Amino acid sequence: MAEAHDLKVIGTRPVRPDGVEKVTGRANFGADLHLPGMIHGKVLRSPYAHARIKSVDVSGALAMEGVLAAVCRSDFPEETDDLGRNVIARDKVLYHGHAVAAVAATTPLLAEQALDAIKVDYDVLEPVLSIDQAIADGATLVNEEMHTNGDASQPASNVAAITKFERGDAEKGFAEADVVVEGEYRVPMAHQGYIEPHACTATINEEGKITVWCSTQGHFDVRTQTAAILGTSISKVKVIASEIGGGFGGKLSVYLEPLAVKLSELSNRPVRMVMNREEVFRATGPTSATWCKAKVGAKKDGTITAATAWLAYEAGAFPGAPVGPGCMSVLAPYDLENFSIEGLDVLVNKPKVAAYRAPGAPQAMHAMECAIDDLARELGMDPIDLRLKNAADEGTQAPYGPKFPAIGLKACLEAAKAHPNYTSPVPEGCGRGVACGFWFNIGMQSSAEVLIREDGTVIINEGSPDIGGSRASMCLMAAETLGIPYERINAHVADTESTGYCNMTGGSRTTFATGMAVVQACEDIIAQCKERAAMTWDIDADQVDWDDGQAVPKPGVNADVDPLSLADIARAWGRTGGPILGRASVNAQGAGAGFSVNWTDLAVDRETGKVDVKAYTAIQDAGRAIHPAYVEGQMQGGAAQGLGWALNEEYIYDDNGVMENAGFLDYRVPVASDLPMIDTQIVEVPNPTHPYGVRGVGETPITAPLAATSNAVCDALGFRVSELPMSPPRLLEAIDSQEG
Amino acid sequence: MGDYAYAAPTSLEEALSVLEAQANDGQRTQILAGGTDVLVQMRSIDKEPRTLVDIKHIAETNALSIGADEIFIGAAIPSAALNENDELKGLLPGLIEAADLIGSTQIQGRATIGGNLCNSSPAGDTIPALVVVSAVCVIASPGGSREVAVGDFVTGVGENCLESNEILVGLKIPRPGNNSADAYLRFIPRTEMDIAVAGAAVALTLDEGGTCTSARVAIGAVAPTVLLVEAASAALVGTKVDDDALNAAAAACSDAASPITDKRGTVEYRTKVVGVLCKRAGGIARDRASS
Amino acid sequence: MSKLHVTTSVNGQPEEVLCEPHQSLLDVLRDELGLTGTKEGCSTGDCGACSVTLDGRLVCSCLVLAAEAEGKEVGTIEGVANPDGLHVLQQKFLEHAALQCGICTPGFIVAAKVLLERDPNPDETTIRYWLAGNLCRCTGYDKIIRAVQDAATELAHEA
Amino acid sequence: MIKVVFPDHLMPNTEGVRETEVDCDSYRSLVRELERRWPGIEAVLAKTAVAIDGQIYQDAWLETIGPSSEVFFMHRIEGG
Repeated sequence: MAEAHDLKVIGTRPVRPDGVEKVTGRANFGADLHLPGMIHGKVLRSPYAHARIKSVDVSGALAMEGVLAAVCRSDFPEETDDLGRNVIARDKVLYHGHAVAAVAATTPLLAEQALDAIKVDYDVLEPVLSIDQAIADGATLVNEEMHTNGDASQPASNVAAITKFERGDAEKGFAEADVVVEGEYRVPMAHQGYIEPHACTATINEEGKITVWCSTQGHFDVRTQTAAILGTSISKVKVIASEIGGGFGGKLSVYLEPLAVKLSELSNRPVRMVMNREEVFRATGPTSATWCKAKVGAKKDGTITAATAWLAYEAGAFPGAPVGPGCMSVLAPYDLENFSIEGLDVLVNKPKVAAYRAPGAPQAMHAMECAIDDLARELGMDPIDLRLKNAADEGTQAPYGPKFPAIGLKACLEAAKAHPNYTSPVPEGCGRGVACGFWFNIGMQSSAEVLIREDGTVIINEGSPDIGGSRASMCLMAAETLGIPYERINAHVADTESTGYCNMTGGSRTTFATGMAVVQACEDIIAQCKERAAMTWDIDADQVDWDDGQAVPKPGVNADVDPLSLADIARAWGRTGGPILGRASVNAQGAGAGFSVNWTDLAVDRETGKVDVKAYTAIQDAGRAIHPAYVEGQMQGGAAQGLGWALNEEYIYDDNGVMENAGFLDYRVPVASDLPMIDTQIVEVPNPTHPYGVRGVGETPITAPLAATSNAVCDALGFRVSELPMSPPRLLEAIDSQEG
Repeated sequence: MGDYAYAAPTSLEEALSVLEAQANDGQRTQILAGGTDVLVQMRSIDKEPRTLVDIKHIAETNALSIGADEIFIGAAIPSAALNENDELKGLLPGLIEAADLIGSTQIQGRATIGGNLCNSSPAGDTIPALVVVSAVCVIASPGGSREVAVGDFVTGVGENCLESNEILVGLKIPRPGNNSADAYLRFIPRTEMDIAVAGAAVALTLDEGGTCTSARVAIGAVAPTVLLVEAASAALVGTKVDDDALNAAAAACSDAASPITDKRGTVEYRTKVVGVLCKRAGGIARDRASS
Repeated sequence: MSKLHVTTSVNGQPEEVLCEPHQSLLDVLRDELGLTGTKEGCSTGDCGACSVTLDGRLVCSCLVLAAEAEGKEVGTIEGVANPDGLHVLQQKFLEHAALQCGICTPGFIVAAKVLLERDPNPDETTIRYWLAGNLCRCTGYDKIIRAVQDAATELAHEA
Repeated sequence: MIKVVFPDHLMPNTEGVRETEVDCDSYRSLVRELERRWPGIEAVLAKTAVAIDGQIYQDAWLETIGPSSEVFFMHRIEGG
């Protein structure tokens, strides 16, 4: 791996290649495509949280002038999976907002009015709206066929799965402890809150060839999912990823695309579908509401002797809450001999959860990092010292099994301890709270082609939608590898028929895995350039070096020639065999875990319960920051999302399972005036499996803020508020009940 | 069901005749000022087509005058324009604060005090602020013009005494004297963009010695309509508006409140916080009146 | 439903459009005039992605009827850069990495431009409150605020 | 012999065995041996991540396994 001091462009902060398009309004996002003859699709959504569908009749809508197509469950193959049942309800609607039918009409208003002409006959059922309700004896079943862990010998249950992790003997560990703390913690359902609603445009031609333009984190996944739900072959589906206006995990699954294709097929027109904000809240992926219990014990010197966690996660209407990763991350920062962790995946009549930035980890880590903080208080130890004493390090056996390779947790904790924002006293009237963050990060499959223009400039063709500046990272890694200026390289996110297969932009994998493919494709270019130079110079290819962007004879090789730059080689490539292109594909392993430490100083207005965040600091191991400004941006954005979730964001349901705050007015994401500047420090403990040491950085940032905020509120108030969000009414109630 | 239509009359007479003609045709009408409530509601809660009668091209609804005895604020003037008027801000800081609190900068560019009043939400920020400065609604009717005190204008949640053939032209407010001042505070969970969970407006007059000679206290978002809290006013009059007096006024506000629990707050929360807001707004009004 | 004929000016160019009475200025800009730089995030005035100027005043174009643009000057993101190049704000957003996904960026730049025209030297709090109606979910606002501050400094230098 | 550890959710496929030893030198030979012992487990393992000596693989099909390696099967991590 290249050492930091050898790097010329990695670690610099150039302007992103797609930047001008995005600051001028030229960039095309999901709803920006306009095709001739295009019509507009809208979805009819269930008014009930739980009901059996007796019949759906779209004929009334079709009879309206200007309505060109209408679809419902009978227009889709009966055989389907949970995703298919989520895209269009079959026998039952499972949440308020579940799609039941769709129409396409010449104007959006007409399409909306046509929805009123669709007749649906429902048999309304009692909804299951919380974990408490779902696991109670005699609970109504969301899915009558569901058995815990698939064990049909047991009665049907709303608990889809139970996961356990154990090591040593927790009870024995607690017995050895001098101090034991425990708590119960609740975190509400929260939405990714990307500013761009889901949008797509679909067409289908007479041969059945489908083209979909859409805003997605993974257009290859849209291809797979759309083909499966429509019962067609992926060879019939081409997906073009538009620019994407935020995803955070929420744009990994299809919602509209199969409906738009079907409407296009029936109307023989291009169909555009754009969700409104209310639909985004009601019918796309939030993350799980959770109910967690955490218990941790330690010796007087701070050595943790045992920990247990019980984690129950709402999955929404279909199994698949991120409770597995929750269980695996809850104790990840610690080196422990005795623990047991149990996780429940629980069905409720709410939207099917989707991934949200380190899915499952923020809720679990909120519980344990609050408990660890209480432990530090009980022991009279600095919360960072307590964490350092028990911190996982290279060689520590992670709670989920394997031994950690080189990780940066201790480096982050030590950096925090020395940071002026931590060594400075807590401001008058404020509380300070610390927490650790963690995420696994993933690798997966990526492809890249590197194309050379005849002037030696470079185009990177890859398949990872750019949500946060990844094109810039690709260009930086290519510039570093090829030894040419960043400005001579551009990166292009190609459609599913113009580049090799690529997994989604998610799991903090793009800079790591697609970056790895880009680096290897550049190495392919270099190998070819060396051959071309060797041909030109009549020497062997192994006698050629690639140095600082040009081919040179190796030291000691007797050749009186001028170096050949990429441009020189490109200009003459007709004589040496034709154009040059490089390619690589990877199934990248060893993404390298990412750890962080966050802390915040905040004040609580004891008369109103309102929290004023005065300062926030995030320290994170990035392995190596390719473009530090975008790494900082990930850390700052994750902190802001976490603060929003900790303080105000939540899904509020009425007794019928209808979300009451389905808009940005009452689903309160932080606004600019709510936040201070968010200070960041990047720690670099290089990941040995990546050519430049990259670890994923996108998800770890949201795993610490919930607990850091709760711990700061606890410090400010002198007692723990263990349920999020710590909204003003909840905090004031807690303050009043403490003051009695 | 009728169709959507749009009319932009340039005089009050024309506007009134549009309202009448549409009514005669059986077409629903709705007056459009800033549109920040109307357009949102038209796309979500109540989608029935209607004729939108834009009153922003009428001289009277855009009029702003600051006289020796009286201030007039046209119903179609956006909050941002009011906030840019330093003289008005100096005379009615509480009212302008209330107008300035409604929504973002972008909303400020459109939203009007008249619209906030006609929307008649229990949480409308300008309503308590208008009540404490004794504002009067000037209403154009087919038969001429009539005046209604703001406190009597709003009759229920989203309801007011404006007939479908009438237009709110503007608000008349007695010019505050030198030793008088107003203040408005509301509580929201964030720093911006939210609807008031509770609000309190206080207007005071002090004598030379700093003793309160008159006071009006009104609270919002804690009852179906804004409440003028006489007991809170009484707690302030005759005092130096010190902590004891303010605490008494706060308690009176909490006593007067009869809020509901909803997605924005609980009964207990609103009841307590409206008192806190009264106390804080009272302190601000006192400091303003004595400076 | 009869369409309305609206004569307006967009970024200094006279425009005539036929629109429905209920249609928003946002819809007409995007669908009739092809100016898709103005984004739709909520349609309720809560996100600011559709920020434009109307006779110089900052508004959400989702809360303006197209019919209301009659005789007015509309300013959109497409009119911010000039023939010589990017506006200082656009340049500073790029230099500071003040955008990640970029969907909110046009709205922020339009809003910040109006601020700097009115107040060439705003402090951090003023900037944060002025931009409170523009939601960004990616950046945590830090780099956006810094970009606006830096643009203000540079504009003051130029002046 | 290498040590192989199964997570709780795979134990229904291993007749309740949490930990076992296998003589193998590659991931492929490991999976073949496990399938011989517990028919049907190969299909489940195809959807499972694995850590070999601490390195997590979503797909380890091509990996070699050293004589004293530790192999942990685990939930596949996705991401947002």
